[in-house]
Amino acid sequence: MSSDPSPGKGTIVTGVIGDDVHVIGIRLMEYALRLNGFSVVSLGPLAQKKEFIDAAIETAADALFISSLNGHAELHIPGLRDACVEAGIGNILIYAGGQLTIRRPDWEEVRKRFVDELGLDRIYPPNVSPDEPIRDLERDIRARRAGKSTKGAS
Amino acid sequence: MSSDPSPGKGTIVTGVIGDDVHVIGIRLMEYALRLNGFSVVSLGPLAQKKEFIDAAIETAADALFISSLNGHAELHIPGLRDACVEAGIGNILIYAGGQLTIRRPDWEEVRKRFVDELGLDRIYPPNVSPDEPIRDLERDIRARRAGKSTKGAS
Amino acid sequence: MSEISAGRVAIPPLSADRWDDARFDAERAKILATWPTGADIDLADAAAFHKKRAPLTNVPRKRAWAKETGNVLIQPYGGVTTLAGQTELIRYLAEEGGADIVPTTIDSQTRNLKFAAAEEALRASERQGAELMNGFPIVNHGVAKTRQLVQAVEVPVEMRIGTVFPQLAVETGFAGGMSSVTAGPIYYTAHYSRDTSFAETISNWQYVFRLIGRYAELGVPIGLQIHGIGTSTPFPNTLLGACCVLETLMAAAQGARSFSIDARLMGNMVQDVAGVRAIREVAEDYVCRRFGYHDAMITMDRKSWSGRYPEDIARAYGIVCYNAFTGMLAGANEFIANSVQEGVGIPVKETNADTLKAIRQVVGMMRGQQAMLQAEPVENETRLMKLEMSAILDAVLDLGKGDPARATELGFRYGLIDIPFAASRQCKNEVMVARDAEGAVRYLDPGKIPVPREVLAYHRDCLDKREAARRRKIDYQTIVDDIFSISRGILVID
Amino acid sequence: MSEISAGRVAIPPLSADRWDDARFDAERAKILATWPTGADIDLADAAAFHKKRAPLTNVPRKRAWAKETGNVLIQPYGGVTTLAGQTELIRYLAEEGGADIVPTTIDSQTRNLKFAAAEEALRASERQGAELMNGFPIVNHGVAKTRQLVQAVEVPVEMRIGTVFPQLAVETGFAGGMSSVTAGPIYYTAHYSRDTSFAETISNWQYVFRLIGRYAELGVPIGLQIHGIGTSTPFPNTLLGACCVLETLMAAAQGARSFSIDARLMGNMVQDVAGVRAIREVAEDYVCRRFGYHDAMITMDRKSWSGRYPEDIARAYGIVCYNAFTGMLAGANEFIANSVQEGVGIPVKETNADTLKAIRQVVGMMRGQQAMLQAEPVENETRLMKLEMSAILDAVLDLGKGDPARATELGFRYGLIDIPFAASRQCKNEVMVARDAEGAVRYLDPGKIPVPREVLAYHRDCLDKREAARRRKIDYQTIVDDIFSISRGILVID
Ligand code: B12
Ligand code: B12
Repeated sequence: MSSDPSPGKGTIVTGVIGDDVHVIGIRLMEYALRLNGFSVVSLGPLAQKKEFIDAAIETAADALFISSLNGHAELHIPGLRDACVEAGIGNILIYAGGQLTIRRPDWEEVRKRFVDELGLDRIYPPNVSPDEPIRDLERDIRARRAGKSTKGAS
Repeated sequence: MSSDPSPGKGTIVTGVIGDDVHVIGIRLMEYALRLNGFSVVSLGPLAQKKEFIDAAIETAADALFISSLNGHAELHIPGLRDACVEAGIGNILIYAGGQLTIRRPDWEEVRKRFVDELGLDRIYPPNVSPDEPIRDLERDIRARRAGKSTKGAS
Repeated sequence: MSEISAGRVAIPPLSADRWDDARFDAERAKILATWPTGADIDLADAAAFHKKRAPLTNVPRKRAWAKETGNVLIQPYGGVTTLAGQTELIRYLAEEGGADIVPTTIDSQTRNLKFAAAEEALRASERQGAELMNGFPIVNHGVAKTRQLVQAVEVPVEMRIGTVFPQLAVETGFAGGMSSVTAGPIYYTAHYSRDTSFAETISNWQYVFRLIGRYAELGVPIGLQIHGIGTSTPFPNTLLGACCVLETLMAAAQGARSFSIDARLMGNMVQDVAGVRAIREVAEDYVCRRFGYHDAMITMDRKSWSGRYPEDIARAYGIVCYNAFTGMLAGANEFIANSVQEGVGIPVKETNADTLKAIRQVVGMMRGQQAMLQAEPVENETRLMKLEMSAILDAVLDLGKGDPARATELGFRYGLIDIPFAASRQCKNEVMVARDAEGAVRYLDPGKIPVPREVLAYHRDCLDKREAARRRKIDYQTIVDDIFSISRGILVID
Repeated sequence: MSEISAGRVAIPPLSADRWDDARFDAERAKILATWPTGADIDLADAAAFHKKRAPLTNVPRKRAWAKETGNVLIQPYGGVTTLAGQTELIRYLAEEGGADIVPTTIDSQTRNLKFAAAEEALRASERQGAELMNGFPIVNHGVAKTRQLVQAVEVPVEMRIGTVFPQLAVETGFAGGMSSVTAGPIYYTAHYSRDTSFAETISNWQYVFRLIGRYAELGVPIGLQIHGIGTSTPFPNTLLGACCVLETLMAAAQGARSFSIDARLMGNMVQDVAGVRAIREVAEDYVCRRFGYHDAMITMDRKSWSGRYPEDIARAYGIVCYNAFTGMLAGANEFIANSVQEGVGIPVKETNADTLKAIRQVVGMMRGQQAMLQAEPVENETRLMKLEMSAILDAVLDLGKGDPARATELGFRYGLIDIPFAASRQCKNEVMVARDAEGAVRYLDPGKIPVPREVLAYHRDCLDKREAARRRKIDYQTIVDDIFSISRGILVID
């Protein structure tokens, strides 16, 4: 677990969840986050729910960036929001990206499942370039700090 | 127009009908017919209805082998059976092969059109090997000579 | 006499000499009168129409541009009956398929001058909303509709017509804004006619070549794609090459100057690569030097296998990509692309466009890679790679005292073996690599890997060449680009 | 400590030495007890099961057969959750796709020893009739069901599992009749784990290698596909090669003898071809000679690009076919085939099978063509082709007194130019051609074409070689075969 100093723009805990080792995409994402002035706490592959939450509490993080490519997001992401609530960081931003399903159901269905039902803030399809989530993140953190909720977008 | 001597097994007029120049398939078919003891009267590509009929009368042919690949069979085959009837050889066997349609509708539809409606005896899909029509031909000629009609099969 | 001879005209004694204007004009009057739409054809007006359009909507200019810049062009086949259908088709091929030049294949009734029958089939198609013919009956559509078609896309249109009677169709095409046509007399006599003599076909095509000369005089370059000869069965490409030279010479004599010359895939790599190279050299020698057409522009297009295709589309992808591969090895300038539905029937536009994408992927991966044709680079690379592997193995086995398990653990611990982007914390992750200008992977920073000095120097040299070529350092963004480059279709994105 | 470490066992000091039986047996008892299905695993019974099956359902035997006969094998990827689903998948891949070896990819819960979670997901899949996991949870299925799976096809099954904890899954696979597994410790530590040490992974995989040794002692050969190392981004194949040697040495020490060694496509032809050749030579040198495993069988498999793929299937065909060409050029023995839906998600079986067909087409066209790697054959063929074209052109231009139009007409009239299977009566049709043993087109009978003596002698020689090789004259049936060969997927059908 490696962390950067400046928490000015925001601190983000990144990792690949569950039994997943696809690490390349999140490495590029981390690089882009740092380049944009964020502080990154990187868990790497095979990161468990508890590791995300512990790291977030320890670093007072603004957001979790969860990556999942291997098709098992459905086996590892349910319960994450509740666990955050239980741990007292229920309001933390949670973004997910990579390839959240096996095969490719309609994106709106995927969004419904992960955002509406499982309580994530935003999710992204596989071919997203890092700029888009970073723009959203800046906006969301600003809104949070100004006291507004953002859930449900993207 | 080149013709072979021995009419014993039967005499077949071959050609590619209408505005079509695809000659390779019918050349292989002719070769196989000769190999199997038939006498072949070859018209080659761009052969018109009248050429088929004239050649058939002149050589007292048992069958016409009409090839069409370029997708224009529908523009050239209608009326062929009637023209044969008019010319007094209404009973001649007519086989067609190659690629009788543009694109690939259901084969049963194609058969209905060319056999049931247009009065051909037999038609074959593009990937047919020469053996199959030759076997049918031997049977049909035998039946004809024995006085039976065969129309509608294959 | 068969019906298809209806349009024949008397033939003066055979010669390649340039037609005099009187002969051409007299002939022209007869040709334009063979079908009512001929009356709408006016040369001056046509030239003006061509000149109004953007330079790269012109086939010869596009081919010249590609040759200069090292771009490889891709052109599909395609022709349907109605204007609406053909417009939709070429737009789709250009926009979705990324075709560099779009085709308009003419139907075989038109090729055989059966304009009345074509008219009937065209009207029936329009009535039924179906495409009943095997191509676009351009004479029946006429000039105005052809211009509508041509203006629907921003890429140039080449007319594709295998016939011994090309005159009126080609007049309509050129007046309608098409700027190239497939030729010529040898191929079309041999494979698209039965009784027509060479003398007659040559005369009919000399008309077309002279028409191109007229356009040239008016400042409009018009191209030819030269077929030579060739069955759709295995045959020697030398016969095709020899006939291409003859056709090109006959066309040049009348004033044509832009030639895209065919070479065809037969299947044997050595022969197919040699074919493109040999035909190019012989054509340039005879046309530009021996016959003195110094200003003739010759490019080579590779036609795919033109015999029977499998009905299976997946297997057809194999053929199509194999053609792209050997064509690229040979340095072809353009691909004329049979679709992967060639063995099935006239392709649907989606599949036709997909075929172009597969070819584009191979072209993108091979652009700039020509070294394969020489044995030396492969031998050299093999030698360097063996040298490097032995150096790494000897170093780590040494560290592990000959035990490969200990060698592994210690090798990674000290970074003698290392890899970028590992998931594991057991890897140092100090090594950095990047592609060189030809896409070969080179060490940017070997970290602690004991890469022999000679190998490292060679790698550095290759990377320097890339940096010099693009005038930009290789940085993290370059590494990211190199990760995505294959999925984006170009091995080195610079 | 994270949940995935649950299955860890104590690790003796690291060494490549062969485990003694006591260590293996003690370890084995612990492994088999980690999940209930382990109780069904019995070595003697497993060996008997393997021996009852046909020889070519065994991976090492199939690879040896292919190497001897010059056949190139093709293996897809593929694993779904349920027995019914996986059975349908491998049957389809074997029967429709023509796969030579079929895969069973294991899911990532199993790879990380989360058998309880896997059980839940498996049961949910069976209940819902859906395939919810990213592979086949083999431990939960157990031996009996794995045997049902393996018996569903007549081709061998290779287990594909990227993990640092392979023991129980591999035990189940081998007892269930699978006869090869993808390995090993270096690759899987680097890319499939985060905190696991090399020492631990090596020990876990030594267990597998020793298990293979045990099977060997019982007369059952079991194979390994060796990955070495490599990210899924561009990296030097030399690193992969060096690590393959280390993994192979570690496996050989425990008694394994059949190795299919990876080389991966990076995109640059020279480097990719050199890669396969260099790795083969270095591996043979170290494994068979320096370390003395003379009886080890080494074959090379080419893995396709393993980084990001385009989502566009047509473009992915381009990558897949490009991999097949360069692999064939390099002399690969086997292709491990990412599907053209790699960039989309786990492929549907139809598309997976289609991918194999495209590769098979390229393999079929290139079989026996290796000459491309040397410059000389291409140079020679180019020279002969130029010679021939000049001879034809000079002869006909002479006949036509320098006029290309007259040259054309007279050339064909006298048969100095001629072509087989012309539609036109203007062509003499006296020339006959056939493919030689490598598929190059040669004159069987030049008719009256003035082919230079040197060229003709060379052609005759090439054809003689084909006749000698197949011990049969080239006749009309051969010409017919040569016409259909490409559409049937093999350039020379003999
Ligand atoms: C490389 C690769 C591997 C490598 C991974 C190496 C490593 N340690 O990283 C290896 C070989 C180890 C591997 C293994 C497996 N893989 Co894999 N793999 C791939 C592959 C080819 C490319 C992935 C990649 O690196 N992409 C490039 C990166 C840069 O893109 P990215 O990850 O999408 O990230 C971008 C964005 O998505 C975004 N992003 C990513 N995460 C996040 C998170 C947030 C919050 C945000 C905002 C954005 C974001 O940022 C990046 C910016 O560009 C894909 C197929 C493909 N896509 O082409 C399959 C694929 C992902 N793998 C797959 C599978 C099934 C597996 C295996 C189970 C079995 C197998 N096939 O071998 C194992 C699983 C092992 C495990 N325990 O997880 C499947 C997943 C199926 C599905 N979801 O439907 C795929 C799609 C292949 C397929 N078609 O079957 N794989
Ligand atoms: C070679 C070829 C050509 C050559 C023909 C050379 C020549 N003179 O013979 C050339 C280049 C000239 C050509 C031109 C055209 N072609 Co073309 N051509 C082909 C191609 C690639 C192969 C045909 C072939 O030779 N097959 C091999 C032979 C041995 O097989 P076969 O003909 O099917 O014959 C076998 C059986 O069918 C059977 N058989 C054949 N006839 C008969 C008759 C009877 C009675 C029986 C019992 C059996 C039988 O015997 C053979 C035994 O094995 C096909 C696509 C494909 N199939 O792969 C397109 C194809 C036939 N052509 C097509 C078209 C449209 C054209 C053109 C209009 C335009 C163009 N694309 O250039 C022009 C038409 C010119 C004209 N006026 O007709 C289309 C037809 C579309 C459709 N029907 O839906 C096809 C399918 C290509 C495509 N996918 O678009 N073509």
